[in-house]
Amino acid sequence: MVNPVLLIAVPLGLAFMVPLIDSASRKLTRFVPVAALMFNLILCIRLIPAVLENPIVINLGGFTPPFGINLFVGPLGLLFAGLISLAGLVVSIYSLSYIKNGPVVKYHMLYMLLLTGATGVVLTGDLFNLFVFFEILCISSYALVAYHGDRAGIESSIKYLIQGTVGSGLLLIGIGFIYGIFGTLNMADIAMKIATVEQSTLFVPMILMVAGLGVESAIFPLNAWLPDAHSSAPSSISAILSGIAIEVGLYAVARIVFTVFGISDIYLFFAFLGILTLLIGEMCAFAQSNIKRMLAYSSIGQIGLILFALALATNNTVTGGLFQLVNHTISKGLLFLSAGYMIYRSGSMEISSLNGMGKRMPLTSLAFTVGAFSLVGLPPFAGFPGKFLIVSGALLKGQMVINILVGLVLLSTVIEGTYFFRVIQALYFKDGNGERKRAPATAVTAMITLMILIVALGVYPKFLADFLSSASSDLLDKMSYVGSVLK
Amino acid sequence: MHIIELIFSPLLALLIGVFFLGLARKVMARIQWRYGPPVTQPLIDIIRLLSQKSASHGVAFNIGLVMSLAGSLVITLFLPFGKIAPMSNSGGMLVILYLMLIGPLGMAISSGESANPNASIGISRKLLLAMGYELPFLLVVLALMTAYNTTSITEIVSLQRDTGWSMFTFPLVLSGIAYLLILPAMLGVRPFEVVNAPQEISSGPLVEYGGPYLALATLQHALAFFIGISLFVNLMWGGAANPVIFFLKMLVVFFLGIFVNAVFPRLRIDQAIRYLWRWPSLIAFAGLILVCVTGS
Amino acid sequence: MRSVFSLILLVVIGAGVVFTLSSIPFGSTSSDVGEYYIDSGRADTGATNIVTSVVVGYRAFDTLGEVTVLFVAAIGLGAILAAGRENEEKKKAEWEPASLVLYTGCRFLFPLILLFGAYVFIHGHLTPGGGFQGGAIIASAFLMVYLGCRKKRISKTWARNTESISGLVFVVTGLTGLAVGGHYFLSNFLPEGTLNTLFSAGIIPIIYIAIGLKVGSELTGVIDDLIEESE
Amino acid sequence: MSFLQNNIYYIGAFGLILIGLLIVLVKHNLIKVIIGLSIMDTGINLFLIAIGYLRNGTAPIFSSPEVESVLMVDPVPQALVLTAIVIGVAVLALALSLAIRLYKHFGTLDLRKIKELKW
Amino acid sequence: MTGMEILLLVAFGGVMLTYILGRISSSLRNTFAVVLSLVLVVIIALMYDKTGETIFYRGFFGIPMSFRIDALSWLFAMATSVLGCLSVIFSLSYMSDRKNISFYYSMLFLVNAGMLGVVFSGDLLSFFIFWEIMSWSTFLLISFNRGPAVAAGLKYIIMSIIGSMAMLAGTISLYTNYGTLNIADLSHLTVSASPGYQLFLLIIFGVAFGIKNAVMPLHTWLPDAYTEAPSPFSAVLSGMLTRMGIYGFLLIIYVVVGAARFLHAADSTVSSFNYVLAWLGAITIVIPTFIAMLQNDAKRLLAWHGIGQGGYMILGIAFGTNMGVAGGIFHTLNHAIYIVLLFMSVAAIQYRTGGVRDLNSLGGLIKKMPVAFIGALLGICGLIGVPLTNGFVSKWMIYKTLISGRAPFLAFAALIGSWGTILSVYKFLHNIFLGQLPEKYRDIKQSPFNMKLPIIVLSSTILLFGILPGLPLRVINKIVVSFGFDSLNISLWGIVSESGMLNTINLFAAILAGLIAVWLFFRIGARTIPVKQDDNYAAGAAVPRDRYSYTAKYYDPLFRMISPYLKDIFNTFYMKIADLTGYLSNGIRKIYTGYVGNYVMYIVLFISLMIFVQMKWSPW
Repeated sequence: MVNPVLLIAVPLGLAFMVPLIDSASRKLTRFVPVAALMFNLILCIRLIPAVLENPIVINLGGFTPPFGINLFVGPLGLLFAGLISLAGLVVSIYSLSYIKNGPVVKYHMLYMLLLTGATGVVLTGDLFNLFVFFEILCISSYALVAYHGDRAGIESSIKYLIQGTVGSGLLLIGIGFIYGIFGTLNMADIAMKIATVEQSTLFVPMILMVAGLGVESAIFPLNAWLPDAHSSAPSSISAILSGIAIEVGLYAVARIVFTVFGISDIYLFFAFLGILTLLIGEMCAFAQSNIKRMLAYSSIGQIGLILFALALATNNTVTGGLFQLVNHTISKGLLFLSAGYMIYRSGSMEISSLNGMGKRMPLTSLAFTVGAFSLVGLPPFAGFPGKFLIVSGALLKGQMVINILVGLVLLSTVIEGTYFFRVIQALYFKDGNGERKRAPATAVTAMITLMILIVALGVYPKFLADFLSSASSDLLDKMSYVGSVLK
Repeated sequence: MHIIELIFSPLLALLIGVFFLGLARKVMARIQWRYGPPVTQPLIDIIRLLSQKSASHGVAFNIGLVMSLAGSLVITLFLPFGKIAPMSNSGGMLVILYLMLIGPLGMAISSGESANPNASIGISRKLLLAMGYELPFLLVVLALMTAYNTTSITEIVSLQRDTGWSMFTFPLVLSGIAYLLILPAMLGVRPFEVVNAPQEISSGPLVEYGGPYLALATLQHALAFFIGISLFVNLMWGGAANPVIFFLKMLVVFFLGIFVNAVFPRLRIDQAIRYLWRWPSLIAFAGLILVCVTGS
Repeated sequence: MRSVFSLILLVVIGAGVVFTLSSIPFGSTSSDVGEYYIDSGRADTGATNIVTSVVVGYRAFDTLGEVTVLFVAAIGLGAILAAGRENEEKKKAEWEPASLVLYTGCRFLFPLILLFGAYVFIHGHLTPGGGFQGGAIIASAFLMVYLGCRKKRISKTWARNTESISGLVFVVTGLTGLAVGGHYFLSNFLPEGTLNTLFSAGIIPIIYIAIGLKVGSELTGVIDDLIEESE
Repeated sequence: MSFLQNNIYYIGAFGLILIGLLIVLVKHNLIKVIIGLSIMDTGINLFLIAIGYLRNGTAPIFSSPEVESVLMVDPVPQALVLTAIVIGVAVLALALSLAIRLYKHFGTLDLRKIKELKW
Repeated sequence: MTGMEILLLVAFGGVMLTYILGRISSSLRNTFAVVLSLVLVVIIALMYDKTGETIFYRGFFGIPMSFRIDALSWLFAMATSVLGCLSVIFSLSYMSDRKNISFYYSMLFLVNAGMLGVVFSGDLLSFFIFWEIMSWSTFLLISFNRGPAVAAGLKYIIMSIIGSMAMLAGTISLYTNYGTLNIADLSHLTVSASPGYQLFLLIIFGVAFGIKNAVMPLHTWLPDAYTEAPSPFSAVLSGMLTRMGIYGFLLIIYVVVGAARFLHAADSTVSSFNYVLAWLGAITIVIPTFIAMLQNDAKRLLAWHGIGQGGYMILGIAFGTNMGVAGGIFHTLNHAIYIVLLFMSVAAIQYRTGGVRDLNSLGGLIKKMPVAFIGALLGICGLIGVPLTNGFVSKWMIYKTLISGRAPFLAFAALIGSWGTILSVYKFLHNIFLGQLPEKYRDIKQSPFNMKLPIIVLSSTILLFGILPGLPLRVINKIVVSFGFDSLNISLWGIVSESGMLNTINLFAAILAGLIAVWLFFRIGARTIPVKQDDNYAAGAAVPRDRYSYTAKYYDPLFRMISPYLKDIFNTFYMKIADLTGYLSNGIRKIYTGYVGNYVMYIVLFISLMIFVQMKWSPW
């Protein structure tokens, strides 16, 4: 059985080799990320059957868990690793033709390292190791946001860096506290020992860690960097940031809150925080005129919805949350990719400049429409099953306050529908000038794969639903996690 | 016997209608201290008009007028004239209400076709006036139907035989008064004559009618007159066992209408609507509430 | 107004921290993981410097991540500076040459610092210090040369190649550990040798040398980029 | 007095962290903010070391076989600090390069003036 | 593969095929479109009087999605497919000069397929899915001809999303409470539901279907949508699509909540819901009809009438007697027929006069387009409910229920609504067809054959159903029986009910005899000379030609009295809400001030707030 650690080691090795490959032949470097991610994707798919029985625990360096670092590859971890490699692959194919000027070699290295960091965060079972991979993810996204080197890119990158550094500082203080209290860094070990310590002392470390990770996962008060970063980064990067980076941040928050701490009476607070993020994200997106900024705010909204679903902590809602997460990665990625080429053709990011794009770039506009419909949750597309599961799970809980929150979720869908349909109308039903020119082949293949995925998920959600329910049970019940790591 | 009734009741209605027109002109003249034309004058006019040539404005001009007269004729089949009520079992009060709108609609279409500005203005006045008196009239009819809990007019007539004229039975008094107040408008007599008074814009819808068209129009007017009175008598004054008494009651109502016609000046169309929608409607509305409260 | 408000916030955070710290008495924490490392550190990894055994032995995966962070930072820095550079013209600033005393002083000290740096990361598993510290010393040597004699410049490709080769060495040793050793990534497949001798503690010195070279060349590259930018 | 004495390291560490945060919150100049961030980093590193410190313990190095291990300091925080320092350096380098580029674009380092991307 | 699955497959397959064929050649696509719609009509016709349910898909989390056919769904499906077919035939020439027509046809078939899906769905999940597909494809069609249509489309899609979200909440709450979404099972399970829950269900679904059927407070999207949509589609939209709301109401009140059993129980919540719904229906009849009078745009006038007539259907359905429900359903069918006819005649005129639909600038078209005139005449007679037209029979049934159900005030609202219809609809007919023919329309030609065909077909059905109402009533009677009411005493010529009956054959005979008699009487008069249109008597003054339009401000005396009361307050209210959200969202986005110090302040604030709360009250 292939060792999952290759998921991290191989892309890392390839990243280190890129300068050598580059000195050998200039053309080849563009295809290294595609190869690495293809390898990752195939490896993930091969691992699915093994992981479904029981999670794989890898002890690095041969030392048993509390003393060495271990990788925990459960259904949840594999879901995220698979999602990262899939989205990463599609976006790397897209950026073959999208990224032409500027230090291209460095772009591909940073891109691969960002995805490796994300895979690392998702698979690791050690708290400090999570921090290190989290740092790789953050630093490479700081650099990639500033890739264009224009005024907006540099400004948003410095703001993102300052907030990110404060966040990771807080995270490190939290880890310090945890180590001080429990003397160990292994998540399963801490999870086991959590009951020995009185709950009130655990509150400050948890808040510090959640705040640290929350900065990256765009929870409400901490997500001020996201609109600037996603709107001024190159579109392929904002697709990755929106599609993967914030989801991985949310995974880390969920893992910390559910598995490591597992204090169940704080979940309601996170539900409220999720709804707050959702409403603020949707309201801000409603008032935007810049297309990428609007998509960034809608990412904040969707993250709020996923956080709300995860915070309800029943198997049904968490499955719905994960389904919505997968749908968000795919359709938001598709939206950013199609928006990328539309902006490239129309010159400006204003929605008014996208008028008449339906005629000039029919396939890209179709991709945008499919992505928008799926994100709003219209039936034949992937968004509908996700929303259906979340709402049915939430109503199953039966509490009155949860029903009100569900009402707010549905209300925000209306707002979301409004601003997405406004853009679709601009694409198809407003006349714009400019000649008809299709997006290049690689971009079109990327968009078509995503579209097929969206429709497949929308029409037949069952094959993903079983995998997701095992992933949600992996997240929720602490005992099986601790048992399988410290057996 | 049923067939004979079917054929003769419209003719009878036409006859009485024309007689009423002639009588009206005779009584008006008498009130104004002059002799006035003989009672059979409208009949003579109709025969004269039929012989004159006249301009036609196209197919709809003809069909519209024919349709309106046919509609009015059909209504007479449904209205019980004393005991004679040929078709009242195949459609009740609702059918009559709806048949009553075929007349004005046909007239409107044909005069609309004549492309004469005065005709168009005339039709809008006619429809507005209809709208005016329709509101209280519907309230009255609904009060009646709810009070007697039936939509068939012959039942209303037969029920009135034992409970007395509905004008004077307790819950329907208000409706009776309201009906009285709107009767001149329904008959198109003086205070509400603005629609086809000759002095107004060359008699409104009838401006383009000459010869046979004018004949049909006068017949239609006569029939409308007859229907208005007979409906009032049936609903409010308990109809009659035999046609003769029914005719006498109609005469009384007719004289009432003519006296009102002789005395009042002509109201402008918005004054008419404002009048119709103020007091008669309030009374009719109160009547309906009264019926609902007491009846249920 | 703003400073007063932020002061209040920080005071509240301070209070929270103090409340939590009350459960972590200073100077007497008993971390069982720490004791285990001290007792069996030498036996498991063969290194006498227990910190090195933790850094490169037990938590070698962390260090791999650590090296990648530095690698990312170096490339990020290069990307940001390069992105801005080509869209404005190249002007060569004229620097007056350094004085003779400074020039010869630097030339004399340079090899000595390099030697000291090499010593530090080669004896990482015996004496305090290790790959990162040695690399920093090497970079300081280059910095001294830059400051001392202005025109000297290391070749760009050399720095980049050592960087990637040493990174590869690290990853490859990890992978061979996976293939050869007890089927674990970064496991110590070489014999530990006798304690306190140079060639002991299995793959730890190899990794630390690779790290030392990598960190040295990376930091030099960073310094080089920054200086090139400031011209 | 004994509270101050035996917790001086914690007070020192968190003093640095809070001062670093205060600088980031209050100061407008980008360089000062970056300095604030690095102060916060050093504070965190000091805090991590303080966590692992044993009263008058020695460095965990067995330079000669007979050094007994009873008074050795916990090695794990030191490994963490090693990594934390390197991360601090990496972020610092990146921040400074961004500062250079920022000055080239905006002509100023006053963050109050660098507010083009808002709302 | 039961008939329904084949039907849905053909319908949805047709959508793709039309688009592809459209790419190849337009004539191929046109023939294919007509053939496809005819095939649909035939398939549905073959499924007459079949009931049954087949599960066709379990892929959605294992929830069985099934098709169900019974009398109700057959009737609606038949009406949808026939009207769809007629509008396709009609739009062959109407849309021939437009751009991207294949998109129009594929969307038309998508809407048609969506409606068939909605009507045949056997469980609430597939009902919702087809409902959504129908809604957003309508959105694409409404905003099809750009310009102001975009704003109308946006307003439509916002309100329809609100409706869908309400329905989604209702569907899922049913799923969570009862574990199944199958309509047949639900109707047994919901009987045991608490009155409060039943009321909640009725209100939630009532909002969703109320928006679609434009019941008074939720109607504001309809006037813009009908006027801005391409005319053949606004015919389909007004005819069948909006009446899916009625289908929904029927489904919810009589099938899911199964009200027929205990409708008139004293305390049951359903009867209070129906009572409120009836009053809403009454208001929906009166106010929109009088607003229609004020309109100067032909399609907008018809749109307001669409809302008004919707009120009759709601009134019929909400009044839970067998006659009432039958009247409501029959009126839905009749309304579909004559509103489509009216929209088609307006479209025919638009086609010839180059898109003019302003009532004040048309006139005298009867000579140039007699077929359109006949269609319009019969359409408005149906709309008014002139005896011998289908509208009359269904209105008569609704009045009968209201009066015998002792609700005179509702009957009053309905009757006054009819009179308001007469005035506004006559204005519509007069301003377009009668009166002076303007100079510029001197030489316009007849409408082409494929526009005349649907108009003739629909006009004849109006008369056919008016004279022989037994044909449709037999099917409707089956529906009423399937709801649990006792069946009506229907015969070919009308209805016998305890308080008065309707015999349309006698009525027809009487009117025919009357017509012939008067025609003969007229013929014996002197010959009449046809004369040109401007040769008419003006008391000496010359009738000015083409210089002023005497159709403007047609009912001015009445307008001055009632127009202050007829401003659409709901529309202004919703617009205010929209501005409010815009203003609020503009305020909220100011949180992100741009200054990085504030952003770090938010992080520190978040942490200190949490710590403060924890230290003070320690809720955890």
